[in-house]
Amino acid sequence: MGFLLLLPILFPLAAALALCLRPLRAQRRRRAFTVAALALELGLTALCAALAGGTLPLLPLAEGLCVTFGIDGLGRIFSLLVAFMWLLSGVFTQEYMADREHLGRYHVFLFLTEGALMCLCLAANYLTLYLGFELMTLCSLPLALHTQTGPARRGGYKYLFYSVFGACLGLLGFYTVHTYGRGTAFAPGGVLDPAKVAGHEGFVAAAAFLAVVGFGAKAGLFPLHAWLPAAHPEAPAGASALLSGVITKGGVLCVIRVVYYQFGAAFLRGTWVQYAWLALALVTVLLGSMLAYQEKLFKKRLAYSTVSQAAYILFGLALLQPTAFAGAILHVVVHSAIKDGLFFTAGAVIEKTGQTDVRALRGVGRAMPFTMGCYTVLSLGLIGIPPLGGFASKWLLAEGSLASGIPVFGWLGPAVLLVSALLTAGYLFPITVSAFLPGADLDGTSAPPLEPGPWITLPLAVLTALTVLTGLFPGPLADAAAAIAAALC
Amino acid sequence: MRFLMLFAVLLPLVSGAVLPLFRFRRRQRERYVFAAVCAASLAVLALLLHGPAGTLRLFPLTSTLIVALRLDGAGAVFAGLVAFLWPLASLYAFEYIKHESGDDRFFAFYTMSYGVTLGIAMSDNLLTLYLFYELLTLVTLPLVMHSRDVRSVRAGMKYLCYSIAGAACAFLGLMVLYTLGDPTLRFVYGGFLPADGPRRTLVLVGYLLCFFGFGVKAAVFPFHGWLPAAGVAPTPVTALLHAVAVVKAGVFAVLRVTFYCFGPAVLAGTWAQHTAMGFAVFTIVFGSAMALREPHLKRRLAYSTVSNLSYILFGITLMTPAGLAGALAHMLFHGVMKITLFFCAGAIMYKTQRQYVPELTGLGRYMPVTFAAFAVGGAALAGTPLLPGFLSKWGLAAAAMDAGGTLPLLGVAALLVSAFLTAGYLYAPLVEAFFPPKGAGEHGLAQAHDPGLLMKVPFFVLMAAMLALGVGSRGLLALLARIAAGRW
Amino acid sequence: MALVQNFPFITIVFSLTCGVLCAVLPGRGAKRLCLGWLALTTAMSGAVLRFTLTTDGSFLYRMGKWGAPFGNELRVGVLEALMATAFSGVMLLSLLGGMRHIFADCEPGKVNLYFTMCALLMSSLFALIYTNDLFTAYVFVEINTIASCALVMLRSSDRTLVATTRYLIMSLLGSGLFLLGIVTLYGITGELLLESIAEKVQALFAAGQYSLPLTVIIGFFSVGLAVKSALFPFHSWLPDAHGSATPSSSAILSGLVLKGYIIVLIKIFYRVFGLEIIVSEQVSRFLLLFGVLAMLVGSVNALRERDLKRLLAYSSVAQVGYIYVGIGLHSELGMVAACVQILAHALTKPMLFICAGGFMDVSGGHKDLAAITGAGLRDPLGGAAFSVGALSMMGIPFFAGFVTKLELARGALEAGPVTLGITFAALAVSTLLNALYYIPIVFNLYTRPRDGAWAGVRQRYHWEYAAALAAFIALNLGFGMGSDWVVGAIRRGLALFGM
Amino acid sequence: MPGLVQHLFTNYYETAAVVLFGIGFTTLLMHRNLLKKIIGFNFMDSAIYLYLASKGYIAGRLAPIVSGENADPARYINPIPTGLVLTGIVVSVSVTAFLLALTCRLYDRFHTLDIDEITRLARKEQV
Repeated sequence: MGFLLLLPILFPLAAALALCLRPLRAQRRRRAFTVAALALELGLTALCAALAGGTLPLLPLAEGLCVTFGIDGLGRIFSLLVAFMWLLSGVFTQEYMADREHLGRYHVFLFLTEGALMCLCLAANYLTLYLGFELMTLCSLPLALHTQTGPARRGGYKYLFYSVFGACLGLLGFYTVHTYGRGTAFAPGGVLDPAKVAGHEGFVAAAAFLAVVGFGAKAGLFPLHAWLPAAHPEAPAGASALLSGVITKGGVLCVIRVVYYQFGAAFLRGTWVQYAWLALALVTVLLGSMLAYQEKLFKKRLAYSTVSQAAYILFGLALLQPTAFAGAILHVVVHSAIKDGLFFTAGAVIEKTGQTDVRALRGVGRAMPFTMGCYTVLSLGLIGIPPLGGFASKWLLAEGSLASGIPVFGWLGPAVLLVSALLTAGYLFPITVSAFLPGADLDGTSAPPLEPGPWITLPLAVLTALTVLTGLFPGPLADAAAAIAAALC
Repeated sequence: MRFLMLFAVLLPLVSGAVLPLFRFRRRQRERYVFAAVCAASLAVLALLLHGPAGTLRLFPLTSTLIVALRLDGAGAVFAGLVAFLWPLASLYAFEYIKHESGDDRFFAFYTMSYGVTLGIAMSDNLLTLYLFYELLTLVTLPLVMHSRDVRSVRAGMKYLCYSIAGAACAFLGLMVLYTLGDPTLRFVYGGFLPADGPRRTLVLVGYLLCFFGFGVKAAVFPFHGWLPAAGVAPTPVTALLHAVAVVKAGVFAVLRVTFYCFGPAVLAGTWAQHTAMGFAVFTIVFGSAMALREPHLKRRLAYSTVSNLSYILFGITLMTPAGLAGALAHMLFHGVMKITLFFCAGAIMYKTQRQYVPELTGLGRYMPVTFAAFAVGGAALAGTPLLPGFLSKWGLAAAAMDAGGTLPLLGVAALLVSAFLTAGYLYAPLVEAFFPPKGAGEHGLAQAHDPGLLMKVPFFVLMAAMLALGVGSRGLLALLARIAAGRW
Repeated sequence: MALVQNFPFITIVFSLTCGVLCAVLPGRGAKRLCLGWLALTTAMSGAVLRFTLTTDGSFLYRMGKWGAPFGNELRVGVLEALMATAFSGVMLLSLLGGMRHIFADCEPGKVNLYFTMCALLMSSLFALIYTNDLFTAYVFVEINTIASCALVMLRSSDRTLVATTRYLIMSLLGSGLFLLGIVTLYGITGELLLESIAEKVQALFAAGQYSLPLTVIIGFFSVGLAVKSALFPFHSWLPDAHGSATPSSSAILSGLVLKGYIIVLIKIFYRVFGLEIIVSEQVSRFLLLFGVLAMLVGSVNALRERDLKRLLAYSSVAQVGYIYVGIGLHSELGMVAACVQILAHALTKPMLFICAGGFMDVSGGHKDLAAITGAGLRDPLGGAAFSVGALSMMGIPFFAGFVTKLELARGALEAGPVTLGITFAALAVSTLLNALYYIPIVFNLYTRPRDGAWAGVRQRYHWEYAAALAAFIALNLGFGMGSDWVVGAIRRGLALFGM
Repeated sequence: MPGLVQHLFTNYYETAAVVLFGIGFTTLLMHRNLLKKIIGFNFMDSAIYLYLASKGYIAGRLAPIVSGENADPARYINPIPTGLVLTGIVVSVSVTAFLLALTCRLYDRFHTLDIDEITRLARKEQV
């Protein structure tokens, strides 16, 4: 059933092509087409996840270079996540961007980016992964650039160059694995050939580190995080949600693939690479939180939050420990849902009130009770209040950290996570407070109701529900992740 | 079959030389030139399909030095590349050159340089190569100086100065080979110098003379200055000669000297190899960095060429078959990619008179085909998978990693840095064109549109070629690997 | 003694006679006589060359039947015959090519004197080539000087007057030093025949006697002949003289006269002192050094020159430098290179001067570079010949200049690292400089003048001009492609010198 | 030192020749006046002829024109140096004549005998 793998990848491309050839100018028709196509894509992905197996060598480019697709547990989780989030974002966009310019272009690249991400999720070797990564950058760039304002263009350039630079570092990892490994197909436990590596351990380790840093750039890993707060907030909210919520996870997936399926956890465990990585991740966690705390622009604050939260995931991965790995995977899903939701709310609020500064949001809760209600639930989830989504994942991360037995980082990690959680509360919760409890001096009685329509509230509700559900029943997902982790660590 | 080589070399040479005698009108001249170019290309095609044909001895200069033609694997790669691109560039030139004067002279030399380039590709020995190499300088000089204004004359003199100085140095290296090696200078895979011969220092100095001498045309670092300056030539010239024929001739000559004259056995591991490779590695980064800070589009592309040529030189100086295979691949692919980019730059200049990157703002919507080609070419050059640039860079990097050692690894680092910079200097114009700042003035854009059919056809062909090469060059790469191992 | 063996003597003596006859004939008659005689000498020298090649040896010809040690002798070997053939052929072609200018430039009624001087010059060149004793050498050096000065002067203008004066004074200095060298050598050895001197000098050298005087003598010869052959730094007279004379004169002076002196120098070095002494006296170092400097200085000056003929003259300074570098390499290969360059330059430079004359015809008599713009289009044959000459000067394969470069580099590769480095660097730089001033000229020749000047002017070809240029082109290409034969002949000739 | 002086006086021909040559050579080189140059040139040549003539004569030998029973070359003086001197004189006379003729014409044209001045004038005229 190998060809099934191609469906989720090619279908969005076909949709994009169709939109290119026949731009749907009428809002209704475009809306129907987009939602139907994204839903169908979700269905195809589910079909693929359920039925497909094995690998599909598609394009042999050269000796030892073949574009190959395949699916495993990790691929299933990520591809479903992507398709699902895309559908929600697509729905959200229909109302949010109803009267913006260049909508046709936006949709074309929305589909293209989905295809690229699917390619990334279903990659079965390093080449395909790299291909997906590059395509993801190039296709999502127009989304980030969409508004074409000065800050958006600056952010877009930053995004482009950081991503390309990261990709170059990733490419070095590719060259290294190709030279010192038994091929570059993904295999749990890595493919390095000890006989070839012997004598070049230092170089290979350095290449692995650089690859982690490079792909980590996409997930906002310090020191290549600066693009994220510049680019994400400037995109339309639907795109920011995807950039922050999903595309950063593309970087995470690359890191997982490279570390666990190429270099191998065993090769890196206990080396300076692991420690440096841990250190970078923890620094990013703290840095992101603190920057978010002092940031006044709503969407930018969320972007810094993404820096911090994605670093949680990278921290979990860096521990090279099964429990932490499971926690990381769980956090991938949870953070995706929450950050998407948060950006949706931010988009809705900014769209309706025109305010971008968090200090201007006093009393918004009265005008948009449902939206801000969702916001409250989502931020509680991100802080990690049980029984919401963030709690379980952070718990697993902390547990794994303590169990890993890594000196210093083993206990420093949970401490940092705790501090960061407090900071998260510090930068998310005041918004809720001032939104619902603006204080006596604000006359909120005359505020007109600004609640957005169903195209916005529905995805928001779904995401909030998902946050609650993952918090209540983390079991299946955590078990699946643990099963994957067992083979890797 | 052997005489077909002579035919392919002589036909463009002669038909170019006699072109001014006919006093053609424009249409007639176009037909004439295109017929000559296509006939030569078909001859090359026939030769390629037929495979290696023996040596065709033309004139003996002395009892040992003989001007002779032979097509072997490496030559076939170069000849094939040139034969593919020349007809396309001619089509492009027909339209482009309409608004410049002196068409007869232009097309005469344009056609002649085709023959000379094929001569370089089909040289049987170093003397023949040297002869055609010198001729190439002479027949391309009028093309560089085509517009006759102060800038182009100065650029032409610069070009002449660099090229002749380079050829003079290369000649001295040739003499070292002549004296210490085989006085026939006939190319033999693996070289014809004894590995443990006398006067090693002289041999190595001779190699460096050849490397830098021929390297002048390949724009290796201290001798790159002429290439950006030569961008004042009409775009078909810049595109074809300064992205493909001339510069690749330099690279090809270095290849011949390294692998077919001195031989890796003599050079590998010596300070000469390290020096050559060091300069190549430096040029890779240097060229890209210069391209990034150059606002003039054609000069930016020229600096990009500087960088990319050194990719090839780097592959050659690795002195392993894998490195050579990578170099050959990049030679082919870079030719296709860079000519596309230059054609785009030319089309923009032709239609809008805009030459600087910041001036491209918003043009993407008005010239979609041009910028689509630019996008594909740019992505390919930046090394996006599924496009050809990725494959050749991969081949080079893999060869370097296999070779190991500090300098090759530095080279890999340089490749990566350069890839990053490439993305920087090629994507930036695209962003400018497609995503202009909001509210940017669009005056003067309304009449900008894609060029005519003659210029569009090359765009489509080249885009298709890039996509095809990107995904379907497995057989080609295997063939190049065979050639690089000396088995063709 | 075969009839052929008398030819060298006949060419010398009858050239003199021919000169005398020309003086009494009217212009046209003198021209016919001179040209006819030159054709005949070319054929005769060719016959001698054939003879020496087939017998593979050299022979002596005693003038006046006096035996050694008193007599005046001619010595004829492959090299001498080759040079004689080439020189008389080039002389013939140079005269043919510039014939129209000769008749235009000379004062009416004095044209026959021009041919007189040519005949005398030819006679002296033959003598310098064939001579086997210093006495003959001296006599004909002087004849050569006077004849060539007269050739410059016969184009009557102020400029040529001044140029001739300077030329003559420099030449006199040179011949004075040369004569001093002869005399001092005679004072030590008491001999004038080359072989006899050589024997004595070898003995003295072996015994370690008179080493300082010998060095001084070598210095006299070198400097004296260097002045006359315009080696840097004694070249200042040359651009004036060659630049202002009529094209044929410039061609002959640049192509042949300079070389005549160098041949004498080679003879003295080889046949009197022998390479060993020359090497041990470090003379070759100086020659190499000044040769290299000449290559560079000549070219740099040419690069700055805007007058075509003066530019060509400066180029001659550079080309003479090549010859001295070849000699300075002090090896057989170096000497071969020097001889090759003598021939190659003799075939190339006269052609360029004749072309310059042709360009002046179609550019209103002007010879500065700006004025000759487009001259190649108005005079296609001249343009073609000039292009061939320029390519040859750059050393492109197929052309004569390439052979020089090839042989010179081969010679250099046998030398020590320092010499090798200097020679290689000089070769590279000089090639570049040559290209830098010749290629723009060629380019200029084929550029249509912007102001439409000389539109409609075409060269009115006379068979003499056309034939001369065609022959020059053919010879240049022939030399470039058939260099094996020439180099082989030179090598055999040098072997006969007693290498 | 006394030995050197003695040498100089013994070979008085040679000494005189060297002194004369020096005078002539410097005059030819240093003076700008054409006439003085010509005189210097004649000095120089004369010095050489003097030297050569003194060298060419071997005391006690026969002149080569004497023929008869003493035909052994070893008893003759080599006639070539003498011939050389004679030729040289002829040459120098003709060259002097040539130079004088040139000088006349230059003087007619430029009204000066200073060679540098003449060169300057000629160049100026050209421009």
